[in-house]
Amino acid sequence: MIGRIYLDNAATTGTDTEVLNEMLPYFMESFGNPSSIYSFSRDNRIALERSRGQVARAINAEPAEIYFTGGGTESDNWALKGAAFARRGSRGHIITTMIEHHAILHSAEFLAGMGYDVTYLPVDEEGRIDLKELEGAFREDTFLVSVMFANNEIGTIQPVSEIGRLCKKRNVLFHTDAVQAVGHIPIDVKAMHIDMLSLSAHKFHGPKGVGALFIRRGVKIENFIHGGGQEKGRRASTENVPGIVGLGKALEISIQRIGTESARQSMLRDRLIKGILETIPYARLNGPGEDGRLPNNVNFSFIGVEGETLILDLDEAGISASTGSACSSGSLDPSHVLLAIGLDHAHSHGSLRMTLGTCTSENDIDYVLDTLPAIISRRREMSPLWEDFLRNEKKVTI
Amino acid sequence: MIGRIYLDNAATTGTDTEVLNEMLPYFMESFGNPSSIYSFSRDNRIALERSRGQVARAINAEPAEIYFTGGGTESDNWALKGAAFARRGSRGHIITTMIEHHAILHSAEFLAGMGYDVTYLPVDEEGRIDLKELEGAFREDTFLVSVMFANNEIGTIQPVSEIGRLCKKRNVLFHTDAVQAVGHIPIDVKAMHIDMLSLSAHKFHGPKGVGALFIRRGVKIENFIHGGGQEKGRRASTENVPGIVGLGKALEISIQRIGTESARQSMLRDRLIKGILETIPYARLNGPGEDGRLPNNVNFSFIGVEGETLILDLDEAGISASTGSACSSGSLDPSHVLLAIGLDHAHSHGSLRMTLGTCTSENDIDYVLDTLPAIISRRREMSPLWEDFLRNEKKVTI
Amino acid sequence: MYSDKVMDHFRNPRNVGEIVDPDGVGQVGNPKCGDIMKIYIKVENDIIRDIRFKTFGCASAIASSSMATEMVKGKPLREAWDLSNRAVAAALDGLPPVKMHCSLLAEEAIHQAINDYRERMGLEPWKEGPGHFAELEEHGH
Amino acid sequence: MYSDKVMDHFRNPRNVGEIVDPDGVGQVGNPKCGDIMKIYIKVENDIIRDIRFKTFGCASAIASSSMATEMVKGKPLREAWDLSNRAVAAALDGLPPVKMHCSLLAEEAIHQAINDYRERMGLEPWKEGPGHFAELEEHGH
Ligand SMILES: Cc1ncc(COP(=O)(O)O)c(C=O)c1O
Ligand SMILES: Cc1ncc(COP(=O)(O)O)c(C=O)c1O
Repeated sequence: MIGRIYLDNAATTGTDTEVLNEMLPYFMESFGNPSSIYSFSRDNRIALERSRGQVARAINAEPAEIYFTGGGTESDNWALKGAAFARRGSRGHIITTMIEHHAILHSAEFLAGMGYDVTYLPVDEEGRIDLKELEGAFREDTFLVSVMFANNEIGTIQPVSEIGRLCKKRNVLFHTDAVQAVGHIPIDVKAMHIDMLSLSAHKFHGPKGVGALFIRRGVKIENFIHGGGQEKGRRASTENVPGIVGLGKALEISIQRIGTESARQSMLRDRLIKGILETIPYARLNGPGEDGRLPNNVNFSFIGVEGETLILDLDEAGISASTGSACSSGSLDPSHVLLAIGLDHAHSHGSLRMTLGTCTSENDIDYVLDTLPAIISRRREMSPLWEDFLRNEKKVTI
Repeated sequence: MIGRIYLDNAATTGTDTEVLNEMLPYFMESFGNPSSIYSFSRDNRIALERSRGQVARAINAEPAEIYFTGGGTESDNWALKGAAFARRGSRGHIITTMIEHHAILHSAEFLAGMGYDVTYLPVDEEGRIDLKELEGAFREDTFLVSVMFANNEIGTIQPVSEIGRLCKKRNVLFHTDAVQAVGHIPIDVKAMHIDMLSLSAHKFHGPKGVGALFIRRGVKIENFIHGGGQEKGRRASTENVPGIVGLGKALEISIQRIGTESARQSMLRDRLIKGILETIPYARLNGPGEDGRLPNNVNFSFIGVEGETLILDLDEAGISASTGSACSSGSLDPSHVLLAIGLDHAHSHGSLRMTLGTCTSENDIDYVLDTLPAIISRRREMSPLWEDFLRNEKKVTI
Repeated sequence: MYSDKVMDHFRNPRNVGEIVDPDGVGQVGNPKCGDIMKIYIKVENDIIRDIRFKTFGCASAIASSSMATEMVKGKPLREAWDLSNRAVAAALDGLPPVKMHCSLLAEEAIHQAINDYRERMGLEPWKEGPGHFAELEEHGH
Repeated sequence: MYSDKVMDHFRNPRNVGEIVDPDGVGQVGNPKCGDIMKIYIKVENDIIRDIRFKTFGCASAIASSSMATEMVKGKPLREAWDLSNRAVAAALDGLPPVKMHCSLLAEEAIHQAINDYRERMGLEPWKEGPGHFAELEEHGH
């Protein structure tokens, strides 16, 4: 084993050295409040606007359409609740999907509790929504469609442009949670008719605790964090200047290398997928094959093996990976995403997500392929579920 | 002039070297998602809990009662909206004051727009609420009282213990925005019967973009940022580990020196106040005299001089100060706090806030006292308002 | 998250496997909960001479199975029956609150295996809850 | 936030002061808005020979006063009347959007001073808005 192999880049990433170096001056030297009018804060204001430009360029938006937040979750909350509360007295209807991140699902549930109607679109076995279903779900009072750009567990990329077109035709706001996509695959909010887009810095080697919401010019949503006049009066609180600077820089770097990195990671991803399918019997790939999948996402279910045991066994072998989504790892529920793509509970409990990153090498992949099969077979041998499964398989194949 | 004299510590402070050094390992080395179960994230989980302990000790709370947020504004929003939305269908009544920070005022206005009733208590000429008024404001359906611990503009400290006692007697939740008080003056949430308390790291030499809400055990409020299961399921989003580590460390350091620093700053504050009153005619001290005022706060109005011109003239002289609150400095409105303590518009537009910090020296104060009188008199000389004021004064005094 | 004891029993579980010709078998849990535990026992003179398990589940489920089997091996059936899930968790230096149900699974699986044995012997199965103490008392006197 | 030109005129305002025996005076604004501007003019042959101001207000109010007085000094009254707040702002290399009203104040103060002069002269005051152009045209031909 050569050091630790970190294959949980969808959970979080480390901050790039270059990014951290850009941030450092704003902690101690240039620490002024950007809202202050004295010259000491001028550098900070400039730094804020530079970052806004970097973010805007990355998704083909205008700088004035970028609002910094405290992370992807806040951006998601703002988009949903902001659109809902902008309607004041009248409730209305939101369309989203069954495989959204909890930041969307729990915000939607909160709104449902307040009297809004929510439709959760189902997905096919690869995790994609059906555009026909979306069309059928629109109602007179539908004011918002929120469909994630790419799924955090199984990497499925949604037909975002087509969704955007349908929403535009109906004059319905289209929000996309692009936390897993930004910096990893190309995004163009203009061409894709996106009205709002959430992103989070720590998913592309920026710092934790800072994100952004793109709000197309002219889109009126209620503020979410009320208070001072920061961010043109739309998002209050003293600006996290080092964090915002880090976000912009990290995104700029990611966009510079997006072509080479997505090609490189796709190649490693496919090597890992192929290797697992070849060496581990009854390995089930979750999410799409090569097409329409995030370049860095690999997700398998190994019938008979529970996810947490896998993570801990891999951890002992020096590999960091995850099962389900990171934030639900403390919970007992199987992944709602895996259930939505039609897995039974046995398979849902046995998922392994490995998400590659800029530091992942071919050697890392080979090491995983050397290590994983033995772990799976050892745990299967002590699993009554595997015993039952094999017995049934034999019955079926006889 | 010896370097820059920073007298805007109530707007924000720089991050301590010691604090930044504690944060650094969590950007690049120990960057794992604390919710992940592999060993790589263990250090992060420990660091989070250490910080929680540091914060709890600083205000005499239990670690389990501390929830990390994205800043003081978010904490304020959460407290108000969380308490309001926890009531589900039934609206109800909130009591707050006319001199709260906009984070409270605009959250209250948002709730008022949703059908909640809000009473804004007036304050006396020093900025203190009247406990009798508070008692009289309680209604059957009052569920929350939110009164700031100390005011950010004029430094007035409220009778928090007495407010706590009144709320406890009536079984009404008591929230206090202690963003300006934490780390500066002693706070004991148990002795003071505080149910919820907001704080923000960058006001005591911690990083920007991170804060906390103390929620007494047993207090049920609705979540504000919905999503993953972080912070025991009460505040979602991947934890900002470096920020949280910085918050805890900065607060620990502040509490260690709170006695000496508050004595030292009070002394400098009084020297500055006395010096201004002696050298500048018609200088009006806003907020209380020595007692019941934050150790670091000085606030004056100079009739005939507009605030922004003062800030810019002082800036040219190497002094960073502010007028009104930092976040409203882009706006044209006079300070709502100064109007609430009974100033006329002319005085409200001419306020100067100087807030001292751990780096403020006696030399700094002397330099300000050497510099300020000439600035005031030059601007007054070109002010038609000063001309009118003098004319009326003469009439009155004849 | 987990104690060293839990990790030790998870990584090197004791008594894993099957007994070819068991005197009693118990299986509890289902894929929906994410935990399945199967326990085989060999009984001689009302004493558990051998015990094996297979477990599908998280680390604490596996560690609880391992620890529970260690604790009842060589013990009289009535003592084994009395093994509480709290005792198993305590022997593991504690389990996270959300994982306490895993230790309960071990307790239940042992009960099932014992009652399976009793039924095969033509004996009345013991009852869950305080009820069974009465019978144990009788036996004891 | 402010251009160098604004800062220059704020720090070293031109034409500050009073005229002891003015031909016209204009004062606009009030403490409530946070801006008061007072302008004194000395007129010879319909030409502004001297102009002075006093301003209470923010940096852009002071800079606008300074720039506006520079721009109308030595100019015929009708040209001075035509000075728009946009021209003042442009000459200052722009003002922040929230501060544009400050330049309007300068325009208004000059208009008041001119009309104060005209009234003292027994002339019809000029009117705000496009209306006054008609009269100017008449003068022109
Ligand atoms: C798809 C998706 N949305 C939202 C989030 C929330 O982002 P954050 O944890 O930065 O708030 C995440 C990651 O946790 C995510 O993967
Ligand atoms: C009293 C008070 N409350 C709330 C806040 C908001 O804190 P933050 O800017 O960290 O969100 C501030 C400072 O800006 C404040 O002084």
